[in-house]
Amino acid sequence: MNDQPLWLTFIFAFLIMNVLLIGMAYMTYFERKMLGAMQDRMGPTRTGPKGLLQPIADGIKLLGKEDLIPRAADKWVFFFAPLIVFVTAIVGAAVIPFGGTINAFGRDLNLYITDLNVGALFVLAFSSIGVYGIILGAWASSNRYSLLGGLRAAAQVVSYEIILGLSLVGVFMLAGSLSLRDIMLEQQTNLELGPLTVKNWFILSQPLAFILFMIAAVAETNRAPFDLPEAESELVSGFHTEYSAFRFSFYFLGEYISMIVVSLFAATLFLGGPSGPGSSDHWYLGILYILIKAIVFLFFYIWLRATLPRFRYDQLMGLAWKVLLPLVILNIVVTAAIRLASDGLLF
Amino acid sequence: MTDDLTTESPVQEETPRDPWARELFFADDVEQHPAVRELREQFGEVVVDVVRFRDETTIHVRPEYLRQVSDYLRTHEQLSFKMLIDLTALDMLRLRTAPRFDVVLQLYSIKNRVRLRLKAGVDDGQSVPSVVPVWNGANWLEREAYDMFGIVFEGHPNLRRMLLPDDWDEGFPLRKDYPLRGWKEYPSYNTERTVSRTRTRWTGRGA
Amino acid sequence: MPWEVIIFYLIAGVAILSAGGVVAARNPVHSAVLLMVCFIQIAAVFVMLGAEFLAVIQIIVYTGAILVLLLFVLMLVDPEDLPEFHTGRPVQRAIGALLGLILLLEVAAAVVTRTITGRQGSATLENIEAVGGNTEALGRQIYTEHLLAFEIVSMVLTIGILGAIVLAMPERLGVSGYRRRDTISLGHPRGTDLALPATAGAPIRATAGSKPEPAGIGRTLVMAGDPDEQPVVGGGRR
Amino acid sequence: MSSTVAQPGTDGMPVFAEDMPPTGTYTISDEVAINESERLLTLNMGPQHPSTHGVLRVVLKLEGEVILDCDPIIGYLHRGVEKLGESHRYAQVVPWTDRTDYVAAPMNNLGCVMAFEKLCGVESPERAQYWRVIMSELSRIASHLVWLGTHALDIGALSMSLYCFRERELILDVFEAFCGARLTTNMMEIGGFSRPIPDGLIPQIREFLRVFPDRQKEYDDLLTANPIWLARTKDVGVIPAETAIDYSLTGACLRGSGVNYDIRKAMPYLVYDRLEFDVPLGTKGDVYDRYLVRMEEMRQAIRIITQCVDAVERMDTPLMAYESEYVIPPHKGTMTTAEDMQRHFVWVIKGISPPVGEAYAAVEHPKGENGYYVVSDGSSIPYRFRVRSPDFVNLGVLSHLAKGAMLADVVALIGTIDIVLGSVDR
Repeated sequence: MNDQPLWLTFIFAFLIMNVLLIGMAYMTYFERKMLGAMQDRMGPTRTGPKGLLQPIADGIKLLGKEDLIPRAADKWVFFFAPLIVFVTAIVGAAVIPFGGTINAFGRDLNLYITDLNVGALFVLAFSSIGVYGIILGAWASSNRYSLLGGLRAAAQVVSYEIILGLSLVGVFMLAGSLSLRDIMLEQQTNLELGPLTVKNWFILSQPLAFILFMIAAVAETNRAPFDLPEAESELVSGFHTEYSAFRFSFYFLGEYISMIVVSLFAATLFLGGPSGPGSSDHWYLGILYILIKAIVFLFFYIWLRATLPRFRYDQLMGLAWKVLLPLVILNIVVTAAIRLASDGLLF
Repeated sequence: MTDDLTTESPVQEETPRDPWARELFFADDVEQHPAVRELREQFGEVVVDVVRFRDETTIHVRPEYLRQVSDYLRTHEQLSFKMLIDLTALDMLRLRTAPRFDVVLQLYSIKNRVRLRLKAGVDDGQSVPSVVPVWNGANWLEREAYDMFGIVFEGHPNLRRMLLPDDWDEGFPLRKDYPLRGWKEYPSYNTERTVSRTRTRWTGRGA
Repeated sequence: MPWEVIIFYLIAGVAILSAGGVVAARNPVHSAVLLMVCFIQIAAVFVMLGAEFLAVIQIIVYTGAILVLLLFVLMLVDPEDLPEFHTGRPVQRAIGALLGLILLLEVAAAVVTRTITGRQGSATLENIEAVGGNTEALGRQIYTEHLLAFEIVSMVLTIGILGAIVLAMPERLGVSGYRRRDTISLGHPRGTDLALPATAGAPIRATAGSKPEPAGIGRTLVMAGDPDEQPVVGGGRR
Repeated sequence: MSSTVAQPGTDGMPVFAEDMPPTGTYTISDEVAINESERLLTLNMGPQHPSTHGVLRVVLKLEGEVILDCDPIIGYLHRGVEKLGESHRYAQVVPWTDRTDYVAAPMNNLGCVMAFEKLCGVESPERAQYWRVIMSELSRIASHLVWLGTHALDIGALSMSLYCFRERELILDVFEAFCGARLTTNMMEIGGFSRPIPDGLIPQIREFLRVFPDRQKEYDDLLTANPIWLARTKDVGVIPAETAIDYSLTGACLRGSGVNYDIRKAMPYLVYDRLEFDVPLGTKGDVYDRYLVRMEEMRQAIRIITQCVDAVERMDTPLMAYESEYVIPPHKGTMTTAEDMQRHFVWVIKGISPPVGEAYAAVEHPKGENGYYVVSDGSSIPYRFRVRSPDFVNLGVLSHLAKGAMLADVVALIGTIDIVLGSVDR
């Protein structure tokens, strides 16, 4: 870790933000193409070669639409709520490390925006603020479908945040740090398993935590089968029923960017981040690896959406509190015991 | 099912055959129909008329006894017309002088696998006892009959418009004196050209 | 003036303004939103003091959980049904102001005495650096010196949760169950008795000839070939 | 029970609207007033709502997510098919029935035509009956596919709807080859079929019969053992057998509860008594049972079609009962001989005049018993044309089922009753 001038960090942050926005646009394209492939149809084909310009056309269309505000809406909160979702989703990417410190252009560059010593918790904290955008937007719309969606979102996010946070405790114990960079570096060490030498990816030592994390992450980002706040068959569009034009697009952006950030986060925590063959020598390979890992997670999201029906509200809460919470606590206890035993402190 | 048929001892001596045999429901002589026989025995004067047409039996009953007759047919051990298939009405305006309407019930016996039609003539302004206490399924059907014909079913829990709007004030559309296009003059659309008749440049035809 | 001081005053100013707004806002949801802003400002102050862990915990616990639950309740409340806080009740307002003033004075007194005496606790910068950082120092303090207090607090919270469940349970089963039974449907013929949740149906027994075949998960379908086969006995009401 | 306060309308001769007394007054029973004082959330679901299958409107009273009261309101698609049927000649009425349940139009045609045939005393030839069975069973599969797709979509299984519509397309292709239309087929005629069967039709149907069972296995794989699907459907919307009979349910809603009533077996029409098939009956009566029953009905339909296609393949008997006076004369000579042309012309212009009487014919529609009750006064226009649509009657049980369920269950319940609003509102 080196201290680099602030302007370099700003440039890197600017780059990351733009990559995220473009990545989000093409995430929608990827999703539609993938869903199309899974459902025996083509997906977008008309706009540009193979429909590649479709996300841009969608964006322009959303900007050009009329911005409707319900008469009974609470105007300030209504304006303000989508921004919360959008901003908090993007801020989470600030602590994701895309690699270590590299030497390029004649100076030392950090491939991360900042290295907070509580980076993992930082991501969780901002995703928990993000739910305000949903709740407040739902309330401000003064629509009953929105209100029900907001209530569902509040209960769901509060419940699944616990699972999300606790499933990471095992990882923190093994890494001995809350900093994402330290966790990433820890996973680049080798693990000797008899004749086998593997990278110390935490998915190997924490498989249960990984599964729980993925379930909670899908719920936290309000995606199928946990997309109850916006369940279109019951609540029309849930919390964003009354939103249109670019206010709606902020929700849309926020949802997809938080998916990307969570995927990057999961790749960093459990799949070694940029680690992979040759990544220690070539930093660009590392970036490639972390992106591929994130895309695998994103594909998983889409796959779930194409396959599974939706949970009912009580089943969702039951799953969180009755199934996942005991499992996650079990995971913590077992990890702690093993950690203590390996340090010789237990017996 | 078959046990019932065999163990049942014959009630009437003069008919050696089983009185509940399925053929009797389709017999040419409609008086042999078990439901007709039982109703005549039980209710006497209530049965106004019995008609048989195209293998279908229709029993006309007096309207004030409609609920009792229905309940009897439903709870009868052997007849067991447990299902109300359909309830509707007929406006007999052009076919007879009085009464104006017929309430028509299509019943079905799961046990005997036969249908039966019950009819009760009502005049306009007269009400019929609702059969909702007998079959819950009659709820919506009676509401529809009220909506379409204006027949009031006495004792219906929720008699209001069903298919037509709640504030419909033009009467009852399935009555024979109701014209096909309704009483009111509605603005007719697409009769006047809203676009000028100038030929368009592209097609050469009038717009 | 150094940048840090400017930023601090900015954050502190916003925090105080939003805290004032919490009290002044007429709509409870607006109050909650301003409280959220205030919490985030306080978290930012923590970050400036080098206590990142506290800042993040402040956000996760207070902003992300407690305030969300508060909002959850507020959203369901019609603002017009709330008691009016802004008018009347001069005694209460006076007492409230007095209590607030006393609290403020207490905090001021603590700060002032600490500044005058110049005494410092054990959590100096050097000590924290020696342990390895704020987070580690906090962890060590909690899990070694104050372990008993920590455990007692967690027990109290657990009891609180249990108490909440116990308080909520009878409501759920008793009153709302009673209510559910008592409502009458517009579309429902005879209301109360049939509005009860459907109980087990008529006994279904397969008569001879039909073939119950396993279908789905834990279910069988009776494949009836004969129309006279009637697995269901009874039917109708009463 | 509160007494009714609704007033009957005026009688006699035409009166204009302003003279009419106010009708349609609400009969709100006293108990309903409770709901006003309760602090409940009233949610108006529909008529524009993604999962009310058209324009059904359901007014829900919610306490949190639990439904305390449910009031289905229909009529947004009411086109007065019964009134229209009373103002057209017999042969002209048949196309109106397409527009009632438009996802299984051949079945509606069949019921209507059977009622007319019963009234006239016409019987269609054997070969036509076989073809009618084939077409009605195909439309049963098509209807169940639409049901499965939309029901699964309501519960959140996104891909199912696309898979189901993919297979439905094959059936619609068969319809198109058979009669030229895909949705509003107007397929059946009084007395049989007047047009010849196209050459390639039987291979096309055989291809469908070959493909479909494998495709149905895919649906099974996606849903039948899916834990979320089970959680959403098992023990939801339980209808005990007694309640099902009490509410006059028919079709899969009745058979899912275990009552053995299938018109094809109970009162066989067409050639169903010669065909071998089973009627699946559920044991619990919940949403999952009805799902299983309908899935099994599709398999049985495949079985029936296979038998019929085998039987009809070598058959070369006529398709139309031309000997009857109620049947449209053959097209064959209309272009060449004056006599044939006149006969055809007169039949088309004058229509048929069945004997005075009434007839009720019902078919086992995919959604239940689709009955047609026709009264003739001897003229060429039906005196009364009553459509007993199955989903209208089945929908009556919704408010009973929805009580105490959760909001998400309502869409499952609407889906499991299997409604098409064109048929509910008529």
